[in-house]
Amino acid sequence: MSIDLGMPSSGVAFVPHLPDGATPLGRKDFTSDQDVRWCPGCGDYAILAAMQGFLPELGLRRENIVFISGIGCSSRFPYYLDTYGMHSIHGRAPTFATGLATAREDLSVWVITGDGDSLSIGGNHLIHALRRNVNIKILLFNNEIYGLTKGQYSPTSRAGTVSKSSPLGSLDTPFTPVSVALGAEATFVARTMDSDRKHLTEVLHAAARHRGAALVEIYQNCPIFNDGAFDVLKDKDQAAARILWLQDGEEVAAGDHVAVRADDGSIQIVPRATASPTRIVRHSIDTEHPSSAFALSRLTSDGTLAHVPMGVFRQISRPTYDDMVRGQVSAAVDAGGGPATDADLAGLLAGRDTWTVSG
Amino acid sequence: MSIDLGMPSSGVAFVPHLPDGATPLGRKDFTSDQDVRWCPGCGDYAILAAMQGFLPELGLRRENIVFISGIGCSSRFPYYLDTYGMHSIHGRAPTFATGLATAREDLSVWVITGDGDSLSIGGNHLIHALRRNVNIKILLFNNEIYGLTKGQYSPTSRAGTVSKSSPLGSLDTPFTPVSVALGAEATFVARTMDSDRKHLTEVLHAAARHRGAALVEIYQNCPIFNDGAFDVLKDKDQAAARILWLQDGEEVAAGDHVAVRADDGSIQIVPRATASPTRIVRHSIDTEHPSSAFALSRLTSDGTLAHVPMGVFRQISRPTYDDMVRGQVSAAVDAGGGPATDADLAGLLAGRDTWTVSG
Amino acid sequence: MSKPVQQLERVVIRFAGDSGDGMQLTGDRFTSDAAFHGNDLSTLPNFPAEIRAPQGTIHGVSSFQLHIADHDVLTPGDSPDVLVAMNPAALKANLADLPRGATIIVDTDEFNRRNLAKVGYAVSPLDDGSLESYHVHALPLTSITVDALAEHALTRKDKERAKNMFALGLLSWLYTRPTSTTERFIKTKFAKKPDLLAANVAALRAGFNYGETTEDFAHTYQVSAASMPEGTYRNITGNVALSYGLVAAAHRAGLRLVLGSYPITPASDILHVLSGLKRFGVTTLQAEDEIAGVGIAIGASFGGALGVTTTSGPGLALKAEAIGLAVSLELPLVVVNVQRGGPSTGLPTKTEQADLLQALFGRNGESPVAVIAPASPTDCFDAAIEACRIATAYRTPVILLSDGYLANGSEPWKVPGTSDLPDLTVTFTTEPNGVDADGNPQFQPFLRDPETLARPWAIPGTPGLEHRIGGIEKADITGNISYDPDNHELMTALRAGKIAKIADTIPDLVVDDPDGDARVLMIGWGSTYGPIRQAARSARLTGHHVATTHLRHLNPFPHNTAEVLRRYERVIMPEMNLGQCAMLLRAAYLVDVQSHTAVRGLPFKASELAEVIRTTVDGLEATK
Amino acid sequence: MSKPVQQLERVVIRFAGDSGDGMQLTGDRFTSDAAFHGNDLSTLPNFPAEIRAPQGTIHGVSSFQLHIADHDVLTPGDSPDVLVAMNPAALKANLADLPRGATIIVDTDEFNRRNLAKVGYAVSPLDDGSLESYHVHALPLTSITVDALAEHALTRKDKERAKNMFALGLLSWLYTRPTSTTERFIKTKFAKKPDLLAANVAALRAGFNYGETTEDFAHTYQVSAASMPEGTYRNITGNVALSYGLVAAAHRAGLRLVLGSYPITPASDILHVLSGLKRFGVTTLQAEDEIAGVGIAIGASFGGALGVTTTSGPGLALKAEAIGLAVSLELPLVVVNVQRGGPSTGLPTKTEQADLLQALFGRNGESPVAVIAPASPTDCFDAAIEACRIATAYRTPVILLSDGYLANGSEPWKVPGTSDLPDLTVTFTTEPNGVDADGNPQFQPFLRDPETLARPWAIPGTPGLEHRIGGIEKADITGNISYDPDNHELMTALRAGKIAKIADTIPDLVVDDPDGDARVLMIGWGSTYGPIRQAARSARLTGHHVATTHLRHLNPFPHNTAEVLRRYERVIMPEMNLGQCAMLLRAAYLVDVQSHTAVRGLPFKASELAEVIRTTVDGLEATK
Ligand SMILES: Cc1ncc(C[n+]2csc(CCOP(=O)(O)OP(=O)(O)O)c2C)c(N)n1
Ligand SMILES: Cc1ncc(C[n+]2csc(CCOP(=O)(O)OP(=O)(O)O)c2C)c(N)n1
Ligand code: SF4
Ligand code: SF4
Ligand SMILES: [Mg+2]
Ligand SMILES: [Mg+2]
Repeated sequence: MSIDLGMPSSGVAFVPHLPDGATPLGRKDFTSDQDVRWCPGCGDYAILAAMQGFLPELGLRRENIVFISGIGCSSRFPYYLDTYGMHSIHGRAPTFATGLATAREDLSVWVITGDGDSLSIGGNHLIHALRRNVNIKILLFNNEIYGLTKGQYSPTSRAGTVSKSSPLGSLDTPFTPVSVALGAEATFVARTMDSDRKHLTEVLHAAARHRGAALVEIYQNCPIFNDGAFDVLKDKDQAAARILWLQDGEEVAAGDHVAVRADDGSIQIVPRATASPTRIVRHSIDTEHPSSAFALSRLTSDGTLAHVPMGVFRQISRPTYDDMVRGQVSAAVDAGGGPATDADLAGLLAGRDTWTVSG
Repeated sequence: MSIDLGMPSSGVAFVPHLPDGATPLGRKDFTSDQDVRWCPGCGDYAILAAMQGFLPELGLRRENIVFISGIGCSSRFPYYLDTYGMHSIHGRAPTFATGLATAREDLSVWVITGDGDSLSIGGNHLIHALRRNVNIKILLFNNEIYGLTKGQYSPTSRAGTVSKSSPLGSLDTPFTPVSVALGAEATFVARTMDSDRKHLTEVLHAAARHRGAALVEIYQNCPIFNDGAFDVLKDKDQAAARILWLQDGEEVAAGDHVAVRADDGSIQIVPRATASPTRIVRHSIDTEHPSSAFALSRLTSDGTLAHVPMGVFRQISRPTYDDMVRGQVSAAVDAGGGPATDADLAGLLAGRDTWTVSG
Repeated sequence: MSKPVQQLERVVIRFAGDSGDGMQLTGDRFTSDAAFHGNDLSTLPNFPAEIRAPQGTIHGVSSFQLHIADHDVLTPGDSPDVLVAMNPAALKANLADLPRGATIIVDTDEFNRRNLAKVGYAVSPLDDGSLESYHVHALPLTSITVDALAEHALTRKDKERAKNMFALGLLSWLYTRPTSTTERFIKTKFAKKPDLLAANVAALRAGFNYGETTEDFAHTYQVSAASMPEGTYRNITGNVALSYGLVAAAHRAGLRLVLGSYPITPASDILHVLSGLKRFGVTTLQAEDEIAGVGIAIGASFGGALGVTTTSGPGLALKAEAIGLAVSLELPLVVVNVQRGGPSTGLPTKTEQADLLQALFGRNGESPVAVIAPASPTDCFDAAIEACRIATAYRTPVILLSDGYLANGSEPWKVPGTSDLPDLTVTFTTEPNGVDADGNPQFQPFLRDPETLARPWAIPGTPGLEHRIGGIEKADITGNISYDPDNHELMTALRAGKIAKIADTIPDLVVDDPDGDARVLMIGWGSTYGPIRQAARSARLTGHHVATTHLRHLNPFPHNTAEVLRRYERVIMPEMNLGQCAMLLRAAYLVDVQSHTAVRGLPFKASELAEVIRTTVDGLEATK
Repeated sequence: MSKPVQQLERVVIRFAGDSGDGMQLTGDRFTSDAAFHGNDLSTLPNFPAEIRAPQGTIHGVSSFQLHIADHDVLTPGDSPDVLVAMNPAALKANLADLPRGATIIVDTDEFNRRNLAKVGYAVSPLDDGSLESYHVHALPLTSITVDALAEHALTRKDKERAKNMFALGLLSWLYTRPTSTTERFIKTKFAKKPDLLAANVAALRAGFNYGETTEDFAHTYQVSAASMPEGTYRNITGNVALSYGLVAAAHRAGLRLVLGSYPITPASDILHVLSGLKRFGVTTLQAEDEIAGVGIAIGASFGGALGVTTTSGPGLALKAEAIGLAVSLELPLVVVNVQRGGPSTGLPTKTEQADLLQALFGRNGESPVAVIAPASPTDCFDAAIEACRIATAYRTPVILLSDGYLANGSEPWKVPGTSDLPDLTVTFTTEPNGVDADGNPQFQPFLRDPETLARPWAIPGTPGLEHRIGGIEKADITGNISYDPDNHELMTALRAGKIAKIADTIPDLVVDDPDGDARVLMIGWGSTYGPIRQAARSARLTGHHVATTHLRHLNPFPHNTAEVLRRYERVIMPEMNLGQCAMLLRAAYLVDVQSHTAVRGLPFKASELAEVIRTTVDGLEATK
């Protein structure tokens, strides 16, 4: 599999690729020399493996790939990839990524974050990066718990979660990350799962291809503090009935059930037999309006995982912030006749209102 | 007009009211002795006047009302009301309000904030207060500009805004505050306008009545740095065609146009003549699903103000965070036989594993 | 046929193993037994930074050190007399800390090729003679445990897991401790899992009996009870003591305790403990971040509660702006900062004292706050009460600087009677306290108490006292916004003066100089208390006279600080930073306070400080 | 028939009026004229905190003070010789600053009952004799202006608005300045509004002619050109100079400048200026908050740009945690903090120097950064370049501490030639700089330059140098995560040592002591430079010998600091805080540096400091 790299609309359009005929890179090239230190059985391992398998497929020069993370178990991710990387501070990864992506169009910039990192302390940076449509790919490892600090509930923990800091059950209504992103003008929003290597890889490809900010929610199991949170989606039989695989142009359906638009504007899952054919939702990832994607995102908001859309909710094309910022600068530079010279600088310093003192 | 005060579901259910037969308070009782210091013509004056007229109607004891603001022109608001008040720091007002509202169920707590205060630096606290459904009323004065710092573009400024910090036009896609709120699980979201005293007052009543977090976006004119941003809605003729007055149970319409649900899940405004009757949107503020409200919120996202829903987008009932927090505490206290005594404390300090040293 | 008993004054034991080996539990239980037995003691747990580091690696080693004695104990001990090492990683990670002649107990079952390779041992250290200067007891702990549980209907894995109880049983025998308290504990813990209950008790007893039977151990040891003041005791860690101190203070103040917090190592446990204490009217809110945490606390204080926020260094940095607001609002606020290694994320699970200057100065403008630091795990209780006293009496933020060592370390605590706790009753203002220009009664929110310079605390809900407060400079007395230059100067002085006045209600520095003729003073603050006292004791044994004193209040300093410092020819200040408090003392008193610093993520060893004392005293004598 | 001309060495003029009266513009124009005329000068604008405070109120008064002289000028002047007061509020707000005998020009048209009442004048001060010790020129400025524009087709309101130009014309006449440069300015400004253009020029000329004609003014004054070094000059404010300094530094370093910023008074103008300089390859991102602003800068630096963030006190507090990360990452970062009155929101439009300790210590852990402060508005240019030099050469955050006075104050600036600017060329690492255990080439991101202790700057896109950096403690040389105690101690020392080493490349303190026998030293930092030098000059005139020196580098201090301080019997340090830098000096050198402080939101008056010098010198003489 290979992605459309040449298009200026691709997320990696200006990132140097390996020359034609060069030996392709492999998983090993993306494996750093650091020992991986997650708990046995942690879902992060699977994501890492998928990523190490996926990155070579991009065909990019390894040195032009950067991973930036916040703090959390998931945020250890960059250490294990042999690319450039920054393990930053809690919740702020999108800010570093924004600075880097704007300063350098020749990089493929990935943000690794957890549900606490991105939606608790870092919620504001996340929504701003999304509305600005900075060309960064944000992978949100959602294990519905604070792993690194040993098991407090997080902003995605289901209501009533008993944890170290909520012995009688958490009281906060959780965020649905996809809804938050859509409310924040995101141009690309998707969901996938740690254990589904194939789907995960597909979604990563789609994200890389997207020119702009991509938010990918990855359901991730934390066997230590929130084991089995997504087990119903991993059991084959149950998954068939629960997972709605989103495919552009296709009907949204799972098993013998199908999604229909209800009168109240919501999307409901009903037996196909009872569904009025004109009401059946045909997924379109690139409608300008995020309303349908939003209605789909609400299917998981009750926390039961009875109906879980998986895949790309929305992928629309909008100029990216960093491209536009660079555009304004380069237009000004071009208008000035190329990079500023010493004379230009001298002109700036002197300004228009000088006087001269002579000896 | 008077609101349903006795109901435990009211936003002011546990706030002491003036006794029956007491002289009602008046506008003057809510006017502090401080000189109002906004620019001449600022929309904030009208909102203040509406508030001073509205507060007495609540029938509450004045001392049980608290206004908390961040920083910005709008955030000067609390100084001008003779209630308890806190002019806090930039973007953080919802946090102080959360602490106060949780500690004290007998207060009516209002947050005053600007578009920069609430959505730029304070975006995270806003979305968390909304998802938690803390019983606070957040009035977001949206003038689409930073007033206090003299005119930089804000997160709600329309794309391309030329301002002191964006001489070539701003590049960020603005937030639609109502969409952000709905994406963040808000239970009450409304929009109104500085100049429409009657509607503003109605919306304030609805917000006060709501038990939970209420977000009210108030379009507010800044004559100095963003004059006329909402003029098309203030011109009577234009307003008739542009404003969709949201009324629970009523069709959503403006002039000879009406809102219909499109196949792609969005809501479109079309001439009534061409609208299929089964597609016409009948507004319902209390559907559990926010999808319809969300679709409505998108009508303003192009920045043209061609179609502007005004009124309550959504008002659903969900237990409030502060009520539940207090509930957990009081259940524990009751289970322990009332407030902790010295003996209870002694028991806690000793724990279960003591030994005794005797002289 | 019981073996001979040898009497010891003190012993330091370290249990070390893989994160999954239950070493913290083993240590805890041995601690309880020792405490119950009447020893004085001090503990030092040491966790890996990872949740579950890969098994068998150095990074995964978890240890628990325990110092027990028949006299009062000040530190968890410099170096273990006994090391229990459950695998090669545990041996390797801890060996450097052992003095020659120490006892090592290892589980030979784990010294297989794979485990040895994981930590880079080509040959087993049990075989290559490298341990010849230690007393090594190499036992197949795992297999003996499994054998001992042959009759039990458990998986082999579950049986293996009981090996920590076997080790505990063996140590109990070695130090002549009955296993009864631990048996009680196991019974409660596994009440619902009778199989595991039986197995753990059996393993514990098997370990005990193994000691009794095997010829590997020639005699047992006995550390007698310490003579401690009369009373009821329990063992307690700093984080728990601190939590209880907050609850006790709120109780004695008649205020609701409202905690706004965001989890962060090593402070999270305070959030955990307090969130379990709703029965005491305690409200805990887990906020979206540290800023919201302190905002919640300030909002609650505005409403008349005792607002508290807890965090560690990076979180304190984030709270800076809001603490500045609280300084300006002059509302009570307690900020607990459990210091860890810095800068930035630093060493989250390690201890350090490097946030002192941040606490004092980490805000814009002249923004004075009170700062105090507990001296030991149990002192966390009293220091928390003191922080609440200052916060409520002076209407000011107080920063309480604990650290990672205090937080997790434990020691016996003489449980105080509730009536012995200070009365912190707070009175809210309920009536106008002044008159306006026309002589009408008026509430003046910045009219101060002349004693404390505290402003009135009038809370929403109080009729007639409606007022507005904010972070812009405000006029003296009325609290209205004021841009007047003289007023700003005055208010700046008043805020500083208020904090300075706290010194009137804090005790003077107490000097410990049993010889009465010391020329050298060693001064500490925070958790260096134990090592300093211990160091002074040993220095005195070699005839090196030294005085010690300890700062519990870092801002303001006690009134007699200058006088104490100037009394000595040399003043040495050990700190786990680069000399932060020394800088403050030097600046304030122009005394040449000499820093002795270490930034290693670990508490000072008493022996290291004793050496510093000796060198200084000798140097001084030499120049006489 | 022109009037007699009186020669003056210097004059201080203050224009004051309502926010809407255009006083800043008037002041600016007079400044340009004076500069063009060759005077040395210094200015001090003073804005109200409100955007548009209610007309005619004290809160709405905006003023602009200007000090011009025929010799070099160090401050904007202690007290105005001339006050132009456009309304009663302007008179009332400024009167206290005037010395007896000063000239006051007022617009009597505005002294109506309503305006007088607004500021609490029962009787007009023009009528009640209260101004008798001043030279008052009471003119109906508004109506004369309107009359002068009778022929112009404008509304009355527009005509009235031109009164500031009338006032400027009058002052131009009074100080024998041609109106031509201002006329040129008006022509550019109103190029598209010919009506307003004509009216403003007419009003300007009318004011000039009014002076010439009326009998109210007996003579004009002349302040001759100052003798200044040869060169091309312009007038510049601190914020503009600082912005240009950043651009020039990036240009000379060959780096792209990336600014991440969030608006805040009084720093916003730097964002505004830089956002207009895209032609110089400058990228400015207005972030969602201060944390994002610094995050963007750090991200850009990681990518090989010169990352800069600008803010004021409360914003610096918010950036603390991320600056700590930059300390740990060891990446270049310039943090500009334009100080304002604190604590908390404080006095946003006023000046103060109270963020020094925040800059040094406002982060968790031992987190050293370089700190430097400009001494004057024009020095903001050089200080910005110096900040960039240190940041890039040492791969460290540098905090540049400007203040509200420097930001908005202006003075003539000898425009430097671009080739006179230091060469700041940076070399990125492009090749492996070490070998791994097997002898293969390897990139070692924390292998340091022995001279500077700086680590290599290897940016993404460089093949073979892929590496990861982060905020957890890292191993020396390899940069891998390390929890090793000794390594932490080493890295802490290396980070501190790197900052200390900067002292090797900064100039020694220069002492100004023309008499050569001073026993008293007055030392300053930041914007106290002007008042201190000026104070020393006047003190010397009365025979009080004093030395002065100035700290531009606050961390590290210059090498000779101790030696300089110890040379004097008394050291006095004036600061616009409660003695922050004095504390540092006392601690570092145990010298009894005496603080003289003021926290009034205003720069020191030279006269106040001269008095301090005289008292100190006299006191010392008395004890001889
Ligand atoms: C400023 C700050 N506050 C708090 C922390 C402590 N902390 C580290 S990670 C984390 C939450 C981790 O949860 P999540 O983002 O869901 O990541 P996970 O560990 O589950 O992958 C917290 C609270 C910190 N490192 N820095
Ligand atoms: C921490 C901090 N950052 C920045 C500022 C400066 N500041 C004050 S108000 C404001 C924005 C105001 O805009 P908005 O919230 O829209 O309020 P408005 O003035 O328009 O009513 C800014 C940037 C500040 N006071 N504190
Ligand atoms: S705590 Fe959970 S998320 Fe963290 S490494 Fe362990 S299993 Fe993974
Ligand atoms: S700047 Fe704008 S928002 Fe602020 S007070 Fe003036 S008119 Fe109102
Ligand atoms: Mg998580
Ligand atoms: Mg605004």
